[in-house]
Amino acid sequence: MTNSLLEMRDLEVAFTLGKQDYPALQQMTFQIGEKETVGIVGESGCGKSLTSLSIMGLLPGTAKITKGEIRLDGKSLVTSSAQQWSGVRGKDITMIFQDPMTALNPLMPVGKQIAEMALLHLGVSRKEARQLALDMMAKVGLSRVDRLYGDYPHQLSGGMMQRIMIAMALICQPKLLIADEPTTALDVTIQAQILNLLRDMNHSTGTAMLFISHDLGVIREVCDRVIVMYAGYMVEEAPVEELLDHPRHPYTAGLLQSLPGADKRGRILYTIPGRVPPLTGRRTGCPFAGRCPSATAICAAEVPQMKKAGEQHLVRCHLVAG
Amino acid sequence: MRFYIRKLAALFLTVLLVSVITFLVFQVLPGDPAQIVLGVDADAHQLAELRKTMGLERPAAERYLSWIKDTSTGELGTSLRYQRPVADILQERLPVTISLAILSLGLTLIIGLPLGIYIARRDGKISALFLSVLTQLGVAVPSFWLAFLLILIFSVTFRLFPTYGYVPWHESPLGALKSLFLPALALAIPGIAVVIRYLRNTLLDQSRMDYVRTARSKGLRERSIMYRHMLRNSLIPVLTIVGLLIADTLGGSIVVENVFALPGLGNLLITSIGTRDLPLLQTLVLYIAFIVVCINFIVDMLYKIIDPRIRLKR
Amino acid sequence: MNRELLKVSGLTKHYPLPRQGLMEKKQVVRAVDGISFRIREGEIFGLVGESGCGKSTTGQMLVQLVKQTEGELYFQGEPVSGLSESRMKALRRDIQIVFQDPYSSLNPKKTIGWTLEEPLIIHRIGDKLQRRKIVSETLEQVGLDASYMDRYPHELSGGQKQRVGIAAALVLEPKFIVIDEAVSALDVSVQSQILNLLKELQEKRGLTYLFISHDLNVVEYISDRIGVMYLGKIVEIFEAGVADKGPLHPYTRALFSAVPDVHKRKEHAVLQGDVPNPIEPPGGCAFHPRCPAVMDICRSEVPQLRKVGSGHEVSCHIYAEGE
Amino acid sequence: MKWKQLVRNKPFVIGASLIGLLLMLMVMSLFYTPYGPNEMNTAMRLAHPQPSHWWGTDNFGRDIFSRIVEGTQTAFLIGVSSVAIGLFFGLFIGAIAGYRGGWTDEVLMRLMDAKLAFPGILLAIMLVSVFGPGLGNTIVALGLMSIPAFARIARSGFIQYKEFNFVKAAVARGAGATRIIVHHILPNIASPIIVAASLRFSGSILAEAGLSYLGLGVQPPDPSWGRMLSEAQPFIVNAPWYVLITGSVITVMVLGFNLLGDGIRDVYDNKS
Repeated sequence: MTNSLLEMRDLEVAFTLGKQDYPALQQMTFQIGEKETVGIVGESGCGKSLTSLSIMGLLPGTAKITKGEIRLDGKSLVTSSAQQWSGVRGKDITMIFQDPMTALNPLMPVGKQIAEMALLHLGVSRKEARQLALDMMAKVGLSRVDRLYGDYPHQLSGGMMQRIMIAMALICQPKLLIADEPTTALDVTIQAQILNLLRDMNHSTGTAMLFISHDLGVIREVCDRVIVMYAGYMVEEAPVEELLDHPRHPYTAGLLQSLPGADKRGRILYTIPGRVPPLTGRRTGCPFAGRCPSATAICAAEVPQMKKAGEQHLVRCHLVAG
Repeated sequence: MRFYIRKLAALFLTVLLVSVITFLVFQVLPGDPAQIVLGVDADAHQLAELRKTMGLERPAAERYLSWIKDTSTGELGTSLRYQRPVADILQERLPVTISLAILSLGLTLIIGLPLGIYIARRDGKISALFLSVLTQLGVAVPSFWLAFLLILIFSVTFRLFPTYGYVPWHESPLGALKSLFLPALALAIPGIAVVIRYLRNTLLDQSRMDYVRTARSKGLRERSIMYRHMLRNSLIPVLTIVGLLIADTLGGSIVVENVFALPGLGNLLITSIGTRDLPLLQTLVLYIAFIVVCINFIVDMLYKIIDPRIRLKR
Repeated sequence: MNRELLKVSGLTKHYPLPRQGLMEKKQVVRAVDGISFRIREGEIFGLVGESGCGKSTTGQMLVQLVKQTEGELYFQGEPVSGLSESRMKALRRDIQIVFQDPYSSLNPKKTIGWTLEEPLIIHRIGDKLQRRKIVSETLEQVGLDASYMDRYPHELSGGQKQRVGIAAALVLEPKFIVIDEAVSALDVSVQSQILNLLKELQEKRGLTYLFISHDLNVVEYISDRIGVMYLGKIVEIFEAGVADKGPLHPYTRALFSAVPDVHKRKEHAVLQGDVPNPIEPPGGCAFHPRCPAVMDICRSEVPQLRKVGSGHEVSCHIYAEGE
Repeated sequence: MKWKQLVRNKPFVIGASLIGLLLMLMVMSLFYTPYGPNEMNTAMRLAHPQPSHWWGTDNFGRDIFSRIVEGTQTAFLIGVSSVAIGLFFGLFIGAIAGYRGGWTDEVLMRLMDAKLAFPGILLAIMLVSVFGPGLGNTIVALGLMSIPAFARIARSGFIQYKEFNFVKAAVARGAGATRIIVHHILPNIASPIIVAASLRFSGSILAEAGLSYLGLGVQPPDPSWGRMLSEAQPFIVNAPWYVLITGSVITVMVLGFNLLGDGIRDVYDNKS
């Protein structure tokens, strides 16, 4: 295991609705090594985006970290003051988001918004910042960058906008790039271009990546290791081939079986019964107990611990022999 | 370039429509304008005489066209009561109303904008209810009653400002400013309340937008996010409100000028109703409406220039 | 079984752009540019393509929500345009649509029961009692119990709302349903439930679907034949799942190879560039600027859709000789 | 109507209670007022507020409380009538402009822009100067003034909801234009209309007060707070309560309706 760049230990994040605190993330423990691409996959409401926002210290609304630790290069992020945050955010860790069309200030030229990043963190002059931005725009595969520098967000296509976001995120050579469903809003052919670009950037600049997605195919395309999340818990973690070819957690297996595809034509798709419990409706025991075909008494009572189920393969399930 | 042509055409059309409405209300709807001027007990001879001087025998359309031709060439006819060219009367009165409007708009923006930003930034710390009632109170107060209150406090009790009357600028700028301050404040307070509410809500909406989240993820601090990114995006909706405020300010000045007996267009409007001075009334109404239309046009243009999404079609 | 239910010939939809200036020539967005295909009874015809290719507009033209600029539509052999008011209304019973976005496809101020009963009231079917029976039966068929009749849309999850959308389309017992991206907004576990439901209803009621989606895995799973659209034109129609008769058109092949496969990481040639602007489409074959196998003829001449096998048509100059 | 949320919304509750109070006073004034609104008591001129006259008397010795309570009738009448006229014509124009679109939309909207050129009071003054002051003409003038607000809401409502899938689905199922408007579009623009109605109600009251203050609005014997204020102005120094009380009653009523509108917008906006 390369020494860990980012380490999250037993993190818990809760929302306060009215008087009560509802835990949205529990027992989050994982590492990201230098140059490594770790994926987080899960359905909507499982907490994957919340995990990335807690690393960036951008928790929305009433959400706050109630327990646990996040360290970047050994430095704790949870206790950082606003002042310390601005040294980390945008410099050591950067983020790109799902919908590129609304992610930029519509009244400011795109090039200028990239240069703003360099001005803020690299302490360079305005002219140097502009040149750095132009170089970065070329590096992410944009053409006619001089003209593009002055264009406004509404004049660009989805694919071009996402490349601008990537240029902005990588201009200060961050240690970690968080990508929250970066290609979900894009068409298939454009998605392929952006996934290729992200993979190349990871290899060429050595920037570690935390890749969030609901699409298992995209995860396989981009990640080295992957974490499956369900209702605020990590339920399985393993190298991507190992996890997708030999899923050990009933939820992961269920997801893979219910994926439509040419290979399943004419056959009824497997479906996981029931629905994801809402934030306020999460009871004790294993979060998946209500929907798990092989649930037993202990599952409803106790939350299982993450246990080794193979080489670097962890599963949170009572039925899997530790 | 074609964008501006289209806009100018719309402006011209609106002005034309405004003149038609004004002409209809004063010349056509009342049936016999001469009857209106001389009142019920006027005898036939006087009526015939007046109809001739007002050229009422000609068909309405013809009268409208000649009225438009005269007005656009600056020939505004003569006032019945003052027996002086309307143009001169307007010339005297215009500076009062214009300076009142500018002063009150200035107050609105100078006080309203910073306060709106301050409140938005301290959102959550000030109780939303207190804020909502306060700003609604500002809008709910009738401007002329507000004028009374200001007179009671600042003129009667503290003797800081004159209770009424107007000192022309060329005589003494300070005097003019003192005589215009209370009326301008009375007009500005509802405007300030509107600007605060609107700017606060717009800023709160903007703070939930994706581009602000991106700015935060870039490591910008809240203060620079507010001033470098959010403010400009919020000014666009606020600008449209300023356009509406201008119309209300001019409307409000009609009443406030009467409370403080300021010799402006509004005051003239009321007296000319009393004296049934139709030609003056008709031109005065068109004049005020024209000012409002032009200002709205300017605000509309500003709004489009600031927002590249409209200026540069993909 | 496979009597022809629907025939589309030369269907076109051009949206006039507001004229910028007086001198400017009239600009037009060619959303759908002359497409022709047939759908057999009981078949699921998949329609795929990237955003802006015109698949949704096509779907809405088939349901006569959007009036076509040119071309004709035949339902059970009878032309659809030019029908009398009453005849058109009767036709609307047989052709229905299910929309993608579950949040705006149900009237928030009306109960589920009201929404499902409305089509019956419009077509004056049965009395109050009979209508409520039909509604509760239809709800059962889409896996919801009768208690949902008194609920409001905001009380339902995305998956449940989509089931109500399907029920609303079924209540008039249609023959043909346009399914416009009905599953793309749903999570995988909910998506598979809806796909199973659609397949089950299709077999039980002998329905015919036009299944519109940008998700190629879903389309390959559920469709019998697949039509691929690019910039307002159909570039290929082929039988789904028949191994050796796989797609031929360069765009179709690039599209299907670009889809990430959960079973194995594929090294694939990535299609460069962006979809061109529909206001000024490139000359000749609209795909030529991005096509890896571009030839000179492609830049000048527009290829025609030609049969290259049973149920397999392609619009590309490489296959022009009909080999 | 979502009464549960409304009752818990503070601005709505404050607004509703203010208006409830004034409504009670209005109903009471139809049957009983401590003194006749025009009953003069020359011995008690400009008396300060005291047990016999809660809010004091004016320069003719008339009881201010009775006159103000009588004035609530005019205020409510003005409010209701101007909203009714504005709503009826406004919705009609807005619906046609929004639903039909094309050049009808262009023409109607140009008409609304032209109306914008006349600031509220100016339009009322124009009509009153030609047709003479009085309750009837004031109502017509204020009604016309209220039309654009409703037209704009109806138009934007129609344009926006026309694109919603549930409207398209209804059309695809054979629903006619009237059914679409009545069942699908109107219920969904109900809350912005109610908010606009409450704002127009208070706007009209303010406008009437201004007009009557200028002597162009409601004429005697119809009671009017605006006119009372113009009568009270000369005594601002030696009888300040006369001006203060009358003005604050107008403010309270206008505030009440504005808060009502605020409450409804809060409850209905975050839902959509």
